[in-house]
Amino acid sequence: MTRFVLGRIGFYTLIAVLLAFFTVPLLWLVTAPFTSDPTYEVRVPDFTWDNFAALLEHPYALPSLWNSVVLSAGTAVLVVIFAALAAYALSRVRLPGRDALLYALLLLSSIITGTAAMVPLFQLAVELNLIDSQFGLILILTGGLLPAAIFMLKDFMDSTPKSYEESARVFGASPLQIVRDVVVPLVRPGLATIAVWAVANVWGNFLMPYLLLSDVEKQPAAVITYTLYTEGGQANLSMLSTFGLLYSIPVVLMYLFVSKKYGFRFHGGIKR
Amino acid sequence: MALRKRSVGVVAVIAAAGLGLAACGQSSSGGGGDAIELTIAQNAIQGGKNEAAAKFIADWVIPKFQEAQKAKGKDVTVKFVPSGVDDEQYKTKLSLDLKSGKGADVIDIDSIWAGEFAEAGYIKPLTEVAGAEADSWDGWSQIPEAVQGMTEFNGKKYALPVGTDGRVLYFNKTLFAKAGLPADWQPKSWQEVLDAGTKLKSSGVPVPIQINAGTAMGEATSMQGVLPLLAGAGGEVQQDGKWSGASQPLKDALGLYQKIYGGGLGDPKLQQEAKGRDKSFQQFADGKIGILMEGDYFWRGVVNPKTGVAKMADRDQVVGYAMIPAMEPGKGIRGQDFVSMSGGALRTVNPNTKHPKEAFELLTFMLSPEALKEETKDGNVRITPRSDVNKEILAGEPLLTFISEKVLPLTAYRPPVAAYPQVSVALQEATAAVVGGTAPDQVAADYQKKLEGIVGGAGNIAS
Amino acid sequence: MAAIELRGLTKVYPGGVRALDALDLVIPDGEFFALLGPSGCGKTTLLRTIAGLETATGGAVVIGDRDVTGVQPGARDVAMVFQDYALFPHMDVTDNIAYPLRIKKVSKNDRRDKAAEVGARLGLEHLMDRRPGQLSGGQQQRVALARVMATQAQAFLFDEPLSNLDARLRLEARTFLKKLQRELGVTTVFVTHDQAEALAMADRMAVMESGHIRQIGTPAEVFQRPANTFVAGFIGSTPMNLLDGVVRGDTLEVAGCKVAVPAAAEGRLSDGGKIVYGVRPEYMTYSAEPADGALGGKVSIVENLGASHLVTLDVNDVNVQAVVPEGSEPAVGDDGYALPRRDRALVYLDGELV
Amino acid sequence: MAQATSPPETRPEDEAQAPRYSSDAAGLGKARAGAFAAPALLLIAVFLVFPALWVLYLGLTNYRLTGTAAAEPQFVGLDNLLDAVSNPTFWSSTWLTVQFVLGSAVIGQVGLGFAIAWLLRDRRGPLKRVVEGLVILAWILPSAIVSFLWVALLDRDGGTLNALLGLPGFAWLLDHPMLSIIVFNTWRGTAFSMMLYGAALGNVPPSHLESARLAGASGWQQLRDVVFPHIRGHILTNLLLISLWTFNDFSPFLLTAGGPDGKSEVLAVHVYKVALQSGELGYGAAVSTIILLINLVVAVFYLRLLRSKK
Repeated sequence: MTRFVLGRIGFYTLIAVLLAFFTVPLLWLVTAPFTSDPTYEVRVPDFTWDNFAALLEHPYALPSLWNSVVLSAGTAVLVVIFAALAAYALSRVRLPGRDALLYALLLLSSIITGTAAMVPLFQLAVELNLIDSQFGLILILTGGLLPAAIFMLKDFMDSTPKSYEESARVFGASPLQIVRDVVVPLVRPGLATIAVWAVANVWGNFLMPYLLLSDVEKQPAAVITYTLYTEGGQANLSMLSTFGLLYSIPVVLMYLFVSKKYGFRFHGGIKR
Repeated sequence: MALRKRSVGVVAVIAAAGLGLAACGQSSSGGGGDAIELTIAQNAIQGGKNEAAAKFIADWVIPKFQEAQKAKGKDVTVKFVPSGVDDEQYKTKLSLDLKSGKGADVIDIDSIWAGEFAEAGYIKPLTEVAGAEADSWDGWSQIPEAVQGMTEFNGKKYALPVGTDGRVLYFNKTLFAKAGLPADWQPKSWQEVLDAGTKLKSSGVPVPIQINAGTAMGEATSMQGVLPLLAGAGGEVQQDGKWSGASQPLKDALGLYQKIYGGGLGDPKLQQEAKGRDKSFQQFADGKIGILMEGDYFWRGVVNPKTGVAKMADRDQVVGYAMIPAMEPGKGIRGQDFVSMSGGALRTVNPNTKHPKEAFELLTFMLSPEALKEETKDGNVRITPRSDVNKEILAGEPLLTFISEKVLPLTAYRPPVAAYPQVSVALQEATAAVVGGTAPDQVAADYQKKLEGIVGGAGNIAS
Repeated sequence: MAAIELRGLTKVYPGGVRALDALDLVIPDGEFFALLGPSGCGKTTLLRTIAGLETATGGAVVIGDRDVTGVQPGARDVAMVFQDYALFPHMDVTDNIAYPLRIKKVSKNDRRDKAAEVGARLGLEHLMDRRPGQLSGGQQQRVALARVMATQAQAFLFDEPLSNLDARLRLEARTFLKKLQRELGVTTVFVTHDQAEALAMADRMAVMESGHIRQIGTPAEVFQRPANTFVAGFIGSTPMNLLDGVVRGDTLEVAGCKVAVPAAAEGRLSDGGKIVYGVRPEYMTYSAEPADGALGGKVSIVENLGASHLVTLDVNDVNVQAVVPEGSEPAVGDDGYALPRRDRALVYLDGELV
Repeated sequence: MAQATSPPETRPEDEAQAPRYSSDAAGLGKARAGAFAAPALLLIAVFLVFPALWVLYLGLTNYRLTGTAAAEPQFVGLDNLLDAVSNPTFWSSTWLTVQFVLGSAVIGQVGLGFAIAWLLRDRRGPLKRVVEGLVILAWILPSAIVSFLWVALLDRDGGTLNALLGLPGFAWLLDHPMLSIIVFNTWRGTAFSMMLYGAALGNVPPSHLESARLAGASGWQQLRDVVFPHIRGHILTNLLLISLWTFNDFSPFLLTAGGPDGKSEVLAVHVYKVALQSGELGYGAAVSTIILLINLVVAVFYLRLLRSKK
């Protein structure tokens, strides 16, 4: 009995520490936007809406959020569809050198997300006439994210029992039907995870959108965030914190939606 | 989705090739009657960085220029391409654009980039791009020699100057009064600065002197720190094509750092913080810093009672300023008693433009007295490159007048070459080492070693 | 409904594992046929090859009058219940049952009607909205059955359909499944490793070992006259006594005792030949008194089987088992004699039944 | 006998993985599998492999963003690599990166992520949602914003942490820069591991855990004997990806700018400084190549480690 009580106490202490660890850094984000002249100090706000009013007048802030949505949703959709098909094929059909290929692509993908790749990517975009095109940027971002997405999804695919597909196959379902009716629903939590992961990656990406999109009306919020500085490079904290809050809300909503609708887990229940 | 709207693209590459041949620019590309579209790029954006500049272009330059061109029978539309990022990122983007034969027709660059851009072929001498008009522009006569020098590389003008600035020592008169120092303080040597610091310290000022050091502040350490001190000790980073290594002036400059930060007159930690410069502003505004070396931007943009990031309602009463003294009178560069450093922005015509003449016209239009006056009204006063305009607009601005009249004549500029950014980082590292406690001689020797690696061997370094 | 015929069916996996070795088998229309064997014997491979999930390396699969060897699984008109049932966890019971019809593009209403009809027949009416995760093992099994029934396929293939049920449920399901198959009359092949299951349910069965069929027959035939020592050892809830022996004229010498030559082997043995003498413990008559032709020894173990006992005798260091009805069981250490029933005793020469 | 001849794609070469089951459960066949993978592979080839190889090539030149070397870059072979390995800054960066990856990825994110997933494995309801939601929030917030949050947290004067701990003036970012960015990155990235392990733990059959518990296994023994064997593959994937990402993570720059005096200049920050701030793209690409090689070694190490126990 004491062991049980101690266990409970230990559990809730741990949870409390975790909650504190993950909450305290966020305090600034929820107080600064409502403070008149925010500094780095977390203070009880004076609950002003002036910062939001100022942001509403910003010519690019709100449109840039929409651009962020377009870029990240577009990338997430492409990543999920292409990665799911590829991961399924690679999971089910053994091609020679498959694993080595995946590892090699994964390693290369780390190079492409680094700073050093900006020149090749820029010039590639120029050659393919994809400069200043959101679609082009989506393709480039998708290419960088696909290997890791395939890698993760293949894991999900590998761990789904094959009898589901065989069953559907005996009933006469075509491979595409099997993917649609059986595989996709089974790995839906995996797909949701990948989608959120892709969105989070694109949502915060600054360098590539900045370099590849010249037209400010196409630039995402990450780029606009960087503009909220003064001539001398000083952060405009009232704008930054306020925009930061608005900038964060869509991803939080997306997470809540996805986790409610699909959950981030496998379906349990069937014992194997 | 959206494809490119501008036509400045692949076509421009071909146009650029044609331009290279038409050396003196007599080609009549973009003849009258056709619709001409010009784009102009700056690291400025409405609602963000350099907002005033962005607004000025959108609200005044574009309509007025289009109007003026229409009066000449030309159908010109101008589009502004805003940015609002770190200078390095802006530079990267410009470089990539220019390398690929793209980019806006009129672009703003930092004067320090002129050399490396020219070496890379990203920009070309104005006469090559825009023709002989570039030399015969009547504005040149109003621009001081030194300011014109910013636009030159290997003896050729690559751009028009957009503006310039200067560095001074700011001080808090309230703190000075408490420490028994005069309100019209003007030190004549480094020792006087140190003495003032000591007095401030004994009167309880937490940070008597703030002279930027370390890598965290980046170029601010060079411009508002080691370079003015170097100049005050009679040295320059590069002279006559040779880089200065572990020279005596460098050792002297580093020695001053040692005296300030080793002697408890400065806050060594602040120099290391990623946002240390922001903090130094805040602390000055809060009355915690006695003496601060900064540019005129500090006055205009930081402690500005209306629009500053660290507003001081009583700026005009409390903040004093003085010229930066040489180590000792007459020991500064060119034998000066006082020194400063200046930078500035340039505006040039993209060699890839289809309409170089119109682009150059836009350039000169924006530097016309009317435009400059318009741009600098309503509290946006800055030092323009034109003496005629400065006389008029700086009248009500004591600090800017001070800089324009007293500081600019004795200021110095950074060498506009590709290796400079790395040399600058090496200098910043040197100051960091001194602040961290290493002896200046040792640091200077290390700097020389690093310098050799950057500039390609000891042969490029003056002993 | 259709018969299933396998002709020289061979399956070789890469790496040379010969899972099926030239199998010939005919399963008549409407028969309930069991594939029995230890794990790894190839029975599941055989079932999956019939289904088309495995591609035959050689030979042919004929269902009805159609050679389906190269036909896709979905086009073979067979339905399969998997060992784990393979119920789609994201669909409710109705959708699971109706899934095969959805593939056949049956309209939504017809699908639901059919699912409801089949579900009702299997007592699933009140579970139609549930997901598989919310069902018990027995319920899941019935949903899986309902799903194959909804297909109205020519043949049903069951892969260990009862192995995921607990022991009690398994017996009920056995009876239920057999009854259902009778009613539907669909040719059904089912795989099991449990010989009791095969004996209880199948009309006919095949016993397999390492890719070969070792015996085909009715459960009675297989139980009473196993064609070889492998089958003899595999079939039966208590293992058959398989005793080394030597032919001595018209008698056999087994475990140091003389026993009579079984009726079926009479006149077919040569003197002095080594044989294996087989007799099920159930076909032994036990007595405490010596008897002619009986195997005598000391009782070493007595096991309770419920209505009877399994007595193990130590006959000259050879274990011989006999089933003794309740009430007459001996005590350990007693002398005992087990007399084989001559009409049920078997002789194996080189492993094959004589 | 209408269909005596078989369509060609129905006889794929034997693709069986295990001798017992063919892994191609849906009857995809190689041709169709190729078609499924083609769009992804095409995008990867054009937008990843090609530019990545280009980066590797740049690493062999003296290419710069500006200056004469931008106009006419020259092939310098392995000079950049040799420069890097003879540069003490590079080695200190490498060492810092190793600390960063071990501390924030392997111990921090993987450890904390697993711990949270394990603590919450049987929980439902608001507590779980709140904890998971907060952890994931830290992950999906854009780094440009997050850096401000952490500066506000760790600031020397007005920082929340110092206010909470009663340590005014304690300079976390200056005196403990590596600890700061390690904790920061743990905070930032734990969500991914937590989600992955949450999903993986859902796959551990409860019966196995129950039998271990019945056998009297302690919590740790349950983990070691039942859970880890089941989720070994997930651990491998997770370690691999997390390490790879952390190696290339540039966000510490936003917190410390690599300082003070390079004491938190991990390799990704080093590359950023070299490539973007100094414009030395050739050298930056060469360092990227070295990072790639280190990652390769790390990946092989993980594979060995987790395969050998199978």
